[in-house]
Formats: sequence, structure tokens, C-alpha cells
Amino acid sequence: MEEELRAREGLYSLLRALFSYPLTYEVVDAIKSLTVMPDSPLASGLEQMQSRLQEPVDRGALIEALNVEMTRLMEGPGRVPAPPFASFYLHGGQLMGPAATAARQLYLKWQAIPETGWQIPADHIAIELGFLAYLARHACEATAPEERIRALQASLDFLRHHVWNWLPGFCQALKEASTDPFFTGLAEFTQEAVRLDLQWLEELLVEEAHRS
Amino acid sequence: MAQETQTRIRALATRRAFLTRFASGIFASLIVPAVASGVLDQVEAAPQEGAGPAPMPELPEGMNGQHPIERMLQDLQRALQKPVDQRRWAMVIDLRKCVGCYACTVACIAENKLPPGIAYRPVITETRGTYPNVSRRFIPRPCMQCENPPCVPVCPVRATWKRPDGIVVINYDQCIGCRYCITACPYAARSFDSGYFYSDFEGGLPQPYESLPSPEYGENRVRRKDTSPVGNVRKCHFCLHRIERGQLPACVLSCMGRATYFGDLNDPQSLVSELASRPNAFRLKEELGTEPKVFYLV
Amino acid sequence: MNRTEKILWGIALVGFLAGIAGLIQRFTGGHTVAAYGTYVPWGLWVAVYTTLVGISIGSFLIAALGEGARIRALQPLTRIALLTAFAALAGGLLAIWLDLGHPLRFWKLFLSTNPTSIMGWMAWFYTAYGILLLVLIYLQWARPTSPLLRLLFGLGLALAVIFGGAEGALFGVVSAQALWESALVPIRFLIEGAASGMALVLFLAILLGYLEPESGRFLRWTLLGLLLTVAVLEWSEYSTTIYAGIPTKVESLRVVLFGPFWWVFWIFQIGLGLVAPIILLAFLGERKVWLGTAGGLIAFTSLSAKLNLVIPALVVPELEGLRMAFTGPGLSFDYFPTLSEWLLAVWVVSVAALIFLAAYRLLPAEQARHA
Amino acid sequence: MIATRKVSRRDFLKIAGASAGGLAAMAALGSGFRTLSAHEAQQQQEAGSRVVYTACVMCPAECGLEVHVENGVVSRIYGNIHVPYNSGTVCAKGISGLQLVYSVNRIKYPMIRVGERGEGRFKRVTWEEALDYIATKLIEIKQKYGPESVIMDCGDVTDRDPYYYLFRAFGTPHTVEHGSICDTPRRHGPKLMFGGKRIEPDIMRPVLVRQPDGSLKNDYSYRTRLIIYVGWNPFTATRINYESRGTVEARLAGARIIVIDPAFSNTATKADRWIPIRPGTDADLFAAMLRYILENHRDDDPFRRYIDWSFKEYSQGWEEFEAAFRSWWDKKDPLNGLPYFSLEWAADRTGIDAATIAELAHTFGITKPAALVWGMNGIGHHYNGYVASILGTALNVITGNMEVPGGAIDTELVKSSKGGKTSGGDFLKREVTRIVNGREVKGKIEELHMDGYGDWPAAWDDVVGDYPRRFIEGVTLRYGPFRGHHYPIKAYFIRTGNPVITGSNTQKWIEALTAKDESGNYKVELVVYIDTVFLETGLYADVILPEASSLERMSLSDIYPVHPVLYLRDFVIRPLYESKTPYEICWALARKLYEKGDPDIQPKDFWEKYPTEEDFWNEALKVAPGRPNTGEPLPYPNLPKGYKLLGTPDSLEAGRVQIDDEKKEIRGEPLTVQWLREHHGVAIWPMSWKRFHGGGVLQTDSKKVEFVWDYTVEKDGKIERKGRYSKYNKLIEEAGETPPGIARLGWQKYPATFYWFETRWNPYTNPDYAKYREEYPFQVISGRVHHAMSGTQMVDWLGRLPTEDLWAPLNDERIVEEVIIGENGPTPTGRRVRIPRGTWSIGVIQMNRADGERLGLKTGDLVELETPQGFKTRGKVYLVETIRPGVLRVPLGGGGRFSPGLGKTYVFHDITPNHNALVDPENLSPIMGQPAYGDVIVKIRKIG
Repeated sequence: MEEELRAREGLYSLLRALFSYPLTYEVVDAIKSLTVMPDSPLASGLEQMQSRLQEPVDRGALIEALNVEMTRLMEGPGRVPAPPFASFYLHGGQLMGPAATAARQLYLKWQAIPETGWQIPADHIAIELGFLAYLARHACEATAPEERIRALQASLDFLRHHVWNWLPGFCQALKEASTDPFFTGLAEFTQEAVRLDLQWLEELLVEEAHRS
Repeated sequence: MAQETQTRIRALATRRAFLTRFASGIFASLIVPAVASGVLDQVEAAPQEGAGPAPMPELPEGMNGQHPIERMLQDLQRALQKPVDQRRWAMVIDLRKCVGCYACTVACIAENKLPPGIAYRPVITETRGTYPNVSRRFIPRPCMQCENPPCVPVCPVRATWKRPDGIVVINYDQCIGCRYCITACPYAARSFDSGYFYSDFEGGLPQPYESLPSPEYGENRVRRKDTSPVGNVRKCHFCLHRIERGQLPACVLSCMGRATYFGDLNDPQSLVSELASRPNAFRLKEELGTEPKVFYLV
Repeated sequence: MNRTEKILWGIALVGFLAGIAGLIQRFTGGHTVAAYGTYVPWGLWVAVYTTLVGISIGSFLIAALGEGARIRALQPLTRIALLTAFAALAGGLLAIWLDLGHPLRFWKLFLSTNPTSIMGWMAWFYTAYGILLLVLIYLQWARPTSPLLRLLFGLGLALAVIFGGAEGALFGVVSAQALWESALVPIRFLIEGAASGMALVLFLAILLGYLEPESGRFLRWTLLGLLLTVAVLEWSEYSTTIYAGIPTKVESLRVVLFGPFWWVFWIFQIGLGLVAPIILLAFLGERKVWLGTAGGLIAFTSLSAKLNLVIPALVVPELEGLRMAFTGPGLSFDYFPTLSEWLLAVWVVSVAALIFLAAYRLLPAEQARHA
Repeated sequence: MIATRKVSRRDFLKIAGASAGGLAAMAALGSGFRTLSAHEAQQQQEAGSRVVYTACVMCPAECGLEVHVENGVVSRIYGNIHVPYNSGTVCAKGISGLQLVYSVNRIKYPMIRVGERGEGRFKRVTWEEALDYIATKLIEIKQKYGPESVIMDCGDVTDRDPYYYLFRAFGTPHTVEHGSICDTPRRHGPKLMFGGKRIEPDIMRPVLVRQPDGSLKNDYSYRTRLIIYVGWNPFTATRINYESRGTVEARLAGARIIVIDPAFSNTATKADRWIPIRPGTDADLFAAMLRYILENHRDDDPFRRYIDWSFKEYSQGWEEFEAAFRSWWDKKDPLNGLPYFSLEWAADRTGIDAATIAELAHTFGITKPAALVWGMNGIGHHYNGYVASILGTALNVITGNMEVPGGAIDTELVKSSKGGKTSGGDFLKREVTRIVNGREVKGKIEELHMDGYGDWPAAWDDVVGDYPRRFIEGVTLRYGPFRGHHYPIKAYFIRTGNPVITGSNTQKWIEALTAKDESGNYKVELVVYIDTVFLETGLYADVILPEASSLERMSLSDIYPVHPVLYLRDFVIRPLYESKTPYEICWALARKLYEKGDPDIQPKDFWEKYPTEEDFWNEALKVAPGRPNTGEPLPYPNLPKGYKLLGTPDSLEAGRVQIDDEKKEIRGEPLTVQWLREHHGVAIWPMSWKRFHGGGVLQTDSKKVEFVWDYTVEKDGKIERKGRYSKYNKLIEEAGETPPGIARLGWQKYPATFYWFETRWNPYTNPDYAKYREEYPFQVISGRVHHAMSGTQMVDWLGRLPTEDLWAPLNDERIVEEVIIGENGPTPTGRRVRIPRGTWSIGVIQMNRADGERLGLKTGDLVELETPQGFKTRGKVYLVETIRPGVLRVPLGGGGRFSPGLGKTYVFHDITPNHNALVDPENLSPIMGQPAYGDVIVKIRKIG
């Protein structure tokens, strides 16, 4: 159990890093080092990413190319193919919508603040995933079981009522917009990972509720 | 799983629509404090600012359609369903009810974050007679939003114009600050923002409430020295940013005597249409042919 | 450089330096340094602008009549008149540019001109007129024999008349201000402009010492005629207004005639700007010194007529009771220019004077008479 | 326990097919989040945008507000549409609250005086130091002189409960508020006769009414046919918010509005008729109306059937009252030789012609429903206002207008209860011992009260106007167990009040606060000023404590609706600077006192009992609404009639109640702060009328309207004295000593029924003052400048508005060095600020144009007003047609303001009139000691 909780934290930390511009050697190496079972739902996405990273090009050039593509996809300038903000998918294409405000309120309720401050809207994919990592860590470190459940429940609520409402749309947009296997893989990997976690949390907490 | 997701999203969409019915408008932000506890359920319910008509705000129970605010909000909803060029916003001010309290003047200043020296809606006091036979009227003076606005054609740079719904607006980024339009307005309803701040009179440091963005024209400008709207001409715009969200102008809401009414003149069922057609309605300086859309009842 | 010129340079430089204080205040304090605001949106700077533009038109008329209409008596003054016209135009535009809320957006006047706005048109008129002046100055000095000259002067004459009138129409069409809304205003602008510009050229020519007697005589009677016309126009305007008794208009006139600044009207506009020059021109105009004095008086008091048009109209509330309705900076119907406004006005006029003087230095104004 | 048990479901790693170690290592990449402290998180939360429902305190009308906060800054203030009292409206002053909250002239830190009192020199200290100073001093005073030497004056605004609670626990009976320097004479009639306080017209709309089908609906109909406002100007002095919209709506619905006021007030602008009465003659007018009605009433003539005799069902003693009233009819007034209360007599005194008075009486008698309403600036401010308010109350009762739809309602009797135990009333019942004339005496703390058992036994609102004398002379108790006990006043706490400017004569207050004893110490050893704004009284304080503004604190509002409505004042933003809420201040001081060994302050009464602010206010809510289920239609037809209602509207509606037949109580679920927050900040219980019948809401001894106030009843064979005056008369009889106030009238004790006496300083009605008529030709009355009451004049927006010819932009141009309230009190900043001419409203002297022309004055001339006693003030005259000749109107608290905390208003203190500088400090009205602000005569001299 402890292991699983730590794994969740790692997973979300990784996902956060993958969507934080710019990509670094550290995160690239992390992806390279990751292995999953061949029948894992995560395998396909991971494979695509790794295949891109395995290309025989200079390390610097590779990361440069990835960042260029990431800029085109998510950063701008101008209108980007896959805006990484919840408001865009939930509130008719606008940015900084109510979702951003509400997400911010939620983070604060957990006494959490993004290291980037509020410069980046609080509904950015990296920040939302980072918050899940934050909650995962909270669950890991919690000594009292109730506290642990509270954190897991919050993760589930956040996923179920918010993240999962827009993440598939975003991943879809990402996938369609890029031909780079790293990003198509990233889209698949992210969607599958979040789906798995959502499922896992649901089962866990239903069981928990049932038991108590 | 994918299908399940789809269903869930659909269900949420319905739920969203359901929730939005209860949210928004003037009283919309009410739910925001609740966000902290209920969190993201409300995310979906929060209004989309500036994105078309918002649903009816939450009002006290049992109003039975008799509260003028309720009626005007309904009028507003109906008008917002129509294309913008079929709306004709108008204001009716019942001078028999104006008690001379200046709430509208100050509410407008607070809403639009107006600096010292600018009041879009001053209230004129008119006293007649000699003791003991005296009478006094209070005449609030918003912008008349004339049908034939004399201020518009004189603008050399097309920075001001009449919208299809009849509201005369100013593009702050276009206005060069020549003030020709001020001289052209027979109602003195346009003001020049000379660049004063409350802090000029209050301790020298910017006052918190003047550092907030002004909601005018939905632009959320923070007023700073040397940037628009400083150096521009400014005027009442019937709180355009509010009406587009289904909210009533600040002056209408605050009015202590409930003397100010607002709505769509093109809608024969609206309260303002009803009131403006009364025989006791008049408009200021009718002889100029400006066709104001602010009516006064006496 | 003769003594007179040195004195003129001295005065202009002193004015320029003193006026810089006003310029600095305008740029650091924005419009808060000025007394105009919401109820009286236009003040001294607008009056200075209209005055200088009027002077420009008037002086240009000398050149245009001399060269375009071949009035030989005026031809010796062509060059000085052109320089005066250019300097005054530059000063006038500088004044109105600094008066704008956003001076750096002046280019919008060209890129998004509003065809229904007289002010929008004026921007183009000024440009055309300014270019015309530059071309004429170039031709006059570089190719004095060019056949184009006469054509352009003729064109300029038409332009000046239209444009002088349009300047007045800027005010005349404002139905909200009773005092302005009058068909006479454009004509008054034209006549007053002609008088003030011609008078200034006369004054400068005498001061700089090359007025020919023939020109002097011509200008003497022309100016007298113009002044009498001004008197007739003002009389008809004021008398019919008072008789008709439209309240706001009468109220504005009351401010002009008997308000706190009655002396601007009676002493400057009527006394020194009209009566004294008429007497001087009619009875003492043969002597250069009196002729010059008359010219100087007309030119230098021309601001008072504009002040008396721009401000009194605005200090009468559009709606009675506004005075007390809400107060604050700019919400006053009393207007008197602040020190900053005066200083900046002095600076603008000094800049115009310096332009004139520099041009006068670089481009010899004396010219050969036409054969 | 997930942590320990073995999970049976598929585990995450398995379904993910990832290796645990591999994924876990990724945690090194970090979440991108850091943890905030709770405090930081709170601050960040507030930086967002939100809306809070709360209640205003810019004036005591306390309307329900909807306050918008953007990025932690109050950005806009609207009315709360859910509160029927203001129904979504808000006035200019309420909106300006945001400028007060952010005023640079707020008191920001605790400060202790370093110079002499009045110099305004302070040093900033910590809360710890300030509270230490206060607690040490308080304990010392208590040990030396007893806790009764301490006065806690809660001044002009609400939220007083924590202070009352603390100081009553401390042991002083002197916990007071501004009532007695506001308008007590006008409340006297309803208080005597109903046990209420304030009669208002039934024009609050909407009202929530039970329908025949059992549902609750908001009623918007105006049934009133006539309202007579006498010296009451609700449009400007918006104490009763709904009277602004209600009056004009009622008029459009067919009501006639008559305004009787020497000045043409804003309310008069909407009246069908304005009757400019001579100041101080309202009682004369009412007496003539009553006499006319009694003389001309005919039961059989529908056009003269003025009296609705059904009032006898719920009243007693009318016969005695009428007899006493009629007994004056044959007497002749020494001043004009006319019979008392006749039309001619009243015409001579009031300056209103006889025909008008007759018409007025007839109109009032015949038009129903109607309401006769009088206000604070008139009847509340005259020496004999009691007589007028008794007569006015009687007129409303006998014409059958009380408690009928569209008639008159005593709002005090029907509003929701609040407070309960949080007012600390229980502490006053504690028994204490004092040595009086060498004898040990036991009694209750409340029996040490300086008024109730001293000079003003009938003063149920404490006599703040008389404090200056007590500060110098001390207190001698005349009545009760401690009769003969003498004690000094040694500590004066003033919180949100400014008696130096509003509590009778300004100079007298200053003398009292700066008086020293033989050894050079201040007589009042401790003066503590607690407020958000820095007003004149603060200049005389030893310690200044910053109280949170109304948008930064919590409490309850219930101001004068026509049926129970209660709403929450909630935290909108956190207290700025170092200010604290009243609860925080009191609890901190309580801890300090406890630490220093004060035996009366116990943790079990304070932090153990109410550990959070919300707990405290939840306690206060326990007694709401606390009114009987009575009237027509019955508010809760399914609940027993006449039983006291307690609990939330929804629980009462749903019948989730316990019924206590013994106590006759219906207890629903108790109202709480949380419940209010969930219901737009407001609780509304249903309206009903005819609530006087069968006892209903009346709070007199007999549960009937009482026309006699000292009577006996036989109960179980025992004779009992009843009626509101009987209690005081018993004290008087026991002690054999008459209180000085009524002794001045030549009375032995309080009369049992109708009485009459003349006002003072009125040359037109009181023969003693007729000699001043020529030399002092002007009567001075005060006017309330709604925009700019005593404590809000620094607000920029309000200074830019004119009001009623009392408050006008007549300032001259000044360039002043700015002063702001800094760490060391008022501090010049070195910035020079230019205030151009005519851009700032100042208090002016309203004068009739004809008077001005006669005296050669024009608007803007500076004049000096001087009373026969030599009291002076100066100001600019404002000549208008809107005031009765011979009368000057001066804003109360609108001028001569010498506290630098008032910003631009302070700048003009040398050219603005201070009304209270003219008030005779000895002229305290005889029964309750209200300063007679309205009885002032002056001569006038031009000085510039």
C-alpha cells in the first residue's frame, strides 16, 4: 500500500514535469528509465515517447526539438492547437475562466500554492497534475488514516468532477495536433495514467466506505 | 471506459446547465464563497463573464413578479435573447420618486471605479418658488444615449459611436482626448479624465479601491497615470458590462426611492416601454432633436 | 542681425525658456496642471491654437493675394508673409497637439478620419495647407520664377478661405453651445483671422524695416475695412442675440460683457483690438509708427476675441444646477488658466516666433520686385 | 485502515504494470507546489473575488449589504435584495463605506497619549502594552473606588454586546450607548404607553405575509392613506431605509403626505403639503389636534367620526388621561391669554394659522389608515418633547391607527430579539457590598447605577448629556439600597461615539475631560477611545484602540422593520492594520484582567464559554425572534397562538419545534451564524397586524396600551403598584427626595397620566424667556446631514455632494499641509494639497433669504451666532427660500470639527458651525436628561 501511494506521487510528479515547459534532461531521462509490463495500458504511450527519445540525435538537439514542438502545441504565440487549460475545454474556449478561480480556491483550501505563483492560470494541466502529486504526497505522509482518506478522497473528487471532464479532450487535441511520437505518446500515456488512477481511487474508496 | 466517460461528461453537462440556472447575474458570485467548501461542483456553475446572457439571478422567494427589480431582470433576460440590433436600451427615471439621496451617483462611481472629478450620473437639484410656496425636484442626469447623439459625428477619429442597441460608447484606445464631443453634448454628460487619483487628496499612496480594474466595456483596465482612460473622454454607458451579463445598471439597483427603471424599449412588454409611453413622460431638451433614451416621469 | 532682430530673438528666447517650465509640468502632471476639465473642456490652449491658425491664414492671404491675385502692393510682403504663415501654423498645431489627452495618438486623425467630423477634415486641411506652405516657400526661394507659383498661390487662396471658414465652423456647428452655434462664426473667424494675420505681417515688416509705402497704404485701408467688418459682425451677433434673448446664449454674452473677465472684452477685444486700431488706421495711418502700432495691437489682442468665444460658451451650465450637483476637479464652471497653462502658451508662441526668426535668418525675406 | 490492511482489489501497480520503485523515484521531479501556512492560505483566499452578505454601519440604519471583494479589496457595495428592510437599495453613504474602510485617517494601531489631553500627541504601542496599561488602571480604580467608577459608553453604533458583556462582568452598571444624546423624548410616549420606542408608518414593502391558503407571499401593496411626518426627515436622515421608497410609493398609491418642519426638508419635497412650524411647538400642535378631535368627534357623523373606540379593547386609563387633558382647556396661557390647546392658542404659538390646524386635525382624524410620525430632529431635541410624543402616541391610538394594515407600527415591539445572555444582563444581578455612611449595605450591581438610582431615575437610556457634570462632581446615589453612596467617575471608555461634538455642549465636555484635581492629576483618570475613525473625543483619550470597521467584524442587525427580520454582519475582509473586532478586543482585555487577578473575570464566562466569535453571536441568536405568535394573519397558524417564537423561520414553518406550554414557548431549531450565511445573511419571519389585541406584543405591565403610568391593581388580595412611572415614584417616595430634573418643573414625582410643561429657551411659548425675543431673534435648530454624520465626514465622495441647503460646496480655496493618522497620532506628511474653491461640501447655516437681505447678508458671508449665555459659533450663511424666517438650521456635527482625523472637513473647521457649541449644558430635558439641542436662540453678527 505504502508503495502504491509513493508510486502515485511519482507518477503525478512525472506527469507534471512532462507538461511543464521547458522539458529538461531530467524529465527526459526519467521517461527513458521507466519500464512497464508489455500488457500495461501505459505501455503504448510510453513506448512512443521512448522511441522518440531513442532516436540517434544529439541530446541537446533532441531536447531543443521537443521544446520547439511543445511550444507550437501548447505555448504559443498566438492560438495554439492544444491549449493546456481547463477553462478552454469547460467554458467555451475562454481562458482564465471560472475553473481557474475554483481550482485556485481548492489549492488554497489545501494550503498549497504553485511554485510559479498565480502567474500561470491555476487550471493549467501541469499545475493540476502537480496538485494531484501534492495530494498524493500528502496521502503518503499522512500518519492518521482519516487524513490519508481525506487526501485520497480529495484527489478522487478533483479527478472525477474536474480533471476528467476536460483532460480527454485535451489529450485528444494534443494527439491530433502533433505527429511527434513523443507528444502523441504523452497524450496517450497521460490519459491512460489518469484513467487508471481514477479507477483505482474509486475502487479503493468505495471499498473503504463499505468497510467503515 | 471511453463510453462511460462520454456518458459522464454528458451527465455533467446537464448538471452544469441545471446549476447555471441558479447562478450568476448580480447575485452570482454568491456561490463563490461556497466554492471553498463544495469546490469544483461550483466550477461548472460559475457564470461565464461576458459570454452572452446569463441566467436569472437568485432572488428572494415569493416575489410574485411584483418587485420591480425582478420584473426588470426578466425584461433584461428577454432582451438578451434577441440579437443586439433588436434591443433598444432605455432608462426611465420617475422624478416623483427620486428622493435626492445621491445613491446612484456614488453607486456608479464605485461600480465603474471613477476617479475624482468624474461622475457619470450627478443629481441636479432644482428649487423653485419663494417661501412658503417652494418646490424642489431632483433630476438625476445619466447619459441620455440619444438616438441622434450630437457627440458622435464630431469625433474626428471615430472613437465614439452608437451601438446597435443604442448605447453610445467610447473606445478608450482610439480616443485622442480632443474633447470636442464634450462641447457637443447638450447635457454635459461627457467627462474628461484629467488623471486625478484619490491618493492626490488622500495620503499620496494609491487607494486600494482605485487600484482595482474598472469593469467598463468588459476591458478590466487598471487606471494608471498616462494610460487610457486617463486623458480620455468618459461617459455613462448604462453599465454595459453589467447588462450584457443580465445585471441591472448600478444606479438602478441602488436607488433608494426605486425611481430608476431600465430595460428594452423595443419590447412592448418591458417595464420601461410601459412607463416611457405614459403621458407624464418627458425628455430633456427635446427641442434639440437628440431623441434621448432617458425618460423622466413627472 | 540688426538690433530689432536681436531684441526679437531675445524676447522669443526668454519666452521659450520660461515656457519650458510649463512644458515640463504638462508632461509630468498631465492634464491635472490645467484648469480646464469636464465642464469647461477647452481653455487657453485651444484659444491660442485658433488664434495662431487665424494669424497663419491672414498672413497667407497677403502672399496669396499678392502673388495669386497679382495685387502688386502686397508682393513685397510675400516672403515675410509666407514665413509668418508657416511659423504661426506650426505654433498653432503645437498648441493643439499639447492640448490633446493623448498627443501620441495624433496619427489616428489621419488613419481613421471621421468624415462627419469637421475636426477630422481639419486634420487633412492642415496637412494640405502645411505642405502647400512648404512647397511655396521652397519655390519662392529656390525657383522664384516657376510658373507653378501663381497656380499654387491661387489654389492656396481658395484653400485658405475654405479652411479659415471651416475653422470657425468647428465651433459654429455645435448646437449644444448656444454662443457658438451661429452662421456668423465661420465668417468672423475668416475676417478676424485675415485681420490678425495681415496686421502681424504689417507689424513685422515695419519692425524689421522694409515696408514699402505702397504696401503700407494698401494694408492700412484693407485692415480698416476688415476691422469695420468685424465691428459690424460683432454688433449684429451681439445685438440680435440680446434682442432674441435665448437664455443660454444671453447668459454667455453676459459673461463676456459683464462677467468676471469683462475687461478682456472691453479693454482688449474692443478697446485695444478694435477701437484703438480703427482710430489709428483712420487718422494716423500715414505714419509708420502708428501703422505699426495698429498692426501690433490687432495681432496681439486677437487672442482675446478667441478667448471670448471659446470660454464663455462653456462656462454656462448645459443644465442649471449642475454647478452644485457634484463637485471635484474639473467639475467647475469657473475657468481661469493656471500658471502652467500660461507658461505653456508662452512657450508655444515663442516656438512660433523662433521658427519665424530662424527662417527669417536663413531665408532672406527681401526679394526683387516682379518685373 | 488502509495503512495496515492488505488490499484485496487489484492493486494500482499491477494494473499499471509499472515497477513500484521506478515510479516512486519520479517523485523527485516534485509536485511544483509548496505548502502555505494556514495564515498565508487565508490571505491568499481573500485575494480572490467574492461576494459577502453583511450589514452596513455607516449609519445606524444598518441596511443589509451585498459587498463585492476583488483581490482582497472591497470593490463595490450593493444592497442585499434578500433583506426586505432595504430590499436591495443602498444609499450613497453605505456605498462610501469602502472609502471609510480604506481611509488614511483610520486609527491603525493602539496608541498611548504622550502630551496633555487635547494636544493629540500619542505614541504607537503594542496591543499588549495598551491592554496592560488599561487593565492595570482598571484594577487600580476598582480597588480604590469600586467598579461603578467606570463608564463603558458604546456610543453611536451597534455591535455593543461584547463590551456590555465584559464591563458588566467587570462589575460596573454603567454600560451605555448614545440613546440619551440622540432623541429620548420622542421615544417616551411609546415607551410609557406600549413599552416600545418608535412609531413608524406601515410602509415597509415587501412584507412576508401568510396567505389564506397557508402559503407565505411577499406583499407589495401600500394601504396607507395619510402620513404626517413631524420633524422627521427619513429621506435624508435615513434611519429607516424603507421610508424612502415607501413614502413615495405610498403617495403614488394614493396616500397624502404632510410634512411639518421649519425647514423644507428632502422629505418635504415629496409632500402634498409642507407646514413650516415654529421650532419647539410640536406639542402645542398635537395638543390642539387632540382637543379638536375630542371636541368635534361625532359617533353618528361619518364625516366626523375621528375616534375608533375599539382602542379601548386593548388599552386602559383613557378616561383619566382625557380628564387630565381636558382640565387644561379652561386655563389661560399667561403669554397670549388664550385657552390652552385651542386652535387660536396653537396658532399663536406654532405660527400655523388656526384653519390649517383644524384641517390637519380633521384630515388626520378622518383619513384611515394613517400614521402620525415624529422624528429626532424635532420632538427628540426639545425640552418638552415628552409631551409631544405622549400626545402623538395617543392620537395614533385613539384614531385606531396602531397596528392596522397601512397604519402605524411601533417597530421596537415587533422586531426580532437578539443579544440575550451576550448583553451580560445577568452580571448586573450580582450582589455587592458597599460602605455607605459608615454602614455596610448590600445590593445588586444595577442598583449602583448613577442615573436609575441617582439624579435621573426615569432615564432608561442613561444620561450621557450629564456626564461632564458627573466627571467633575462625582455621583451621589439618592435612591435604592445604596442611597447616600458617593463615588467618583474615574474611567471613561468611549467606543464609536464622539460626545465632544454630539453630547451636549462641546466646551463643557472638554472641560470635564481635562479637569484636574488638586494634585494635578486628571479627574477622570482613564479615558479610552475605541473606534475605527479618529474623532475629537479621541484627542482627549489616554489610550486609543483601533476597532475593526463594519466590514471587518461580525454581529447582528435588526433595525426597525415592521416585523421580525434579523441579519448578519459578517466578515468581509480581515481587519486592516492592527485593528481588532469588538469580540477580540473584549476577550483580550478580559484575559489581561484575569491575568492581573481581577476576581470578576473568569475564563468560564469568556474564552471557555465562547471560544470563537461565532459562538458568541450564536448565543445572541438564541433568543430570536422572541416575539409572540400573534396578530392577523397569524404568522404560524399551525403553532399555538400567543406563544413566544424561537428559532429559524424554516424550522418554525416546517413545524420542527418543541412546544413548552409552561413557559408558553415554541422552540424551533436555534438560529445560528451558519444558518444565516446559508440564507443570504438574513432570517425573515412573517408579518401580521393587530398585534396589540389580547396582549400581543405590548410590553406594559397590564399588557394593554396604558394611558396611566402609576396605578394600583389588586392581585390575590394584594395591592400592587403598576405602570412605568410607579417604579420610580416608589423610589422617590421611599427616599422622600424628588429628582432634580422634575423638581425644576415643580413636580414632586412623576405624574400618573397626561402632563404638560413648556419648553425652555423658547421666547414664543415660555414666559420666562419672552424677554429675549428682540435681542435674540433667531431660533437655531439642527439638521442631520445624512451624507456626513459625525464620524464619516472624511469620506471623499460624501464631501462632494450637497445636502438640503445644510451641506454645500461653499469652501474657499485652501492649500493645506496634509495630516494623516500615523503611528504617533495625527502627523503632517509634508505634502501640500490644494482644495479649490467650491469643490468640497461644508456645513453651512441655512437662513431664509428675506432674513438675510434684511441683515445685509449674502450667501457665503461668514457670521457669528451668539446665545444669551455667550456661547458662540461661526459659519457661512446660505440664503434660501426653504426655511421659515426667524429660524436657522445648522447641521449636527457638521462643523467646527477640530480633529485632524476628518481630513478635508477638518481643514474648514474655522468657517463651519458647531451646533453643540451653542447648546446650554444645563438644559437637559427633565425626565431623561436628553440635551435640548433644538432649544437654542441666538443673535447674529457678520464677521466676514
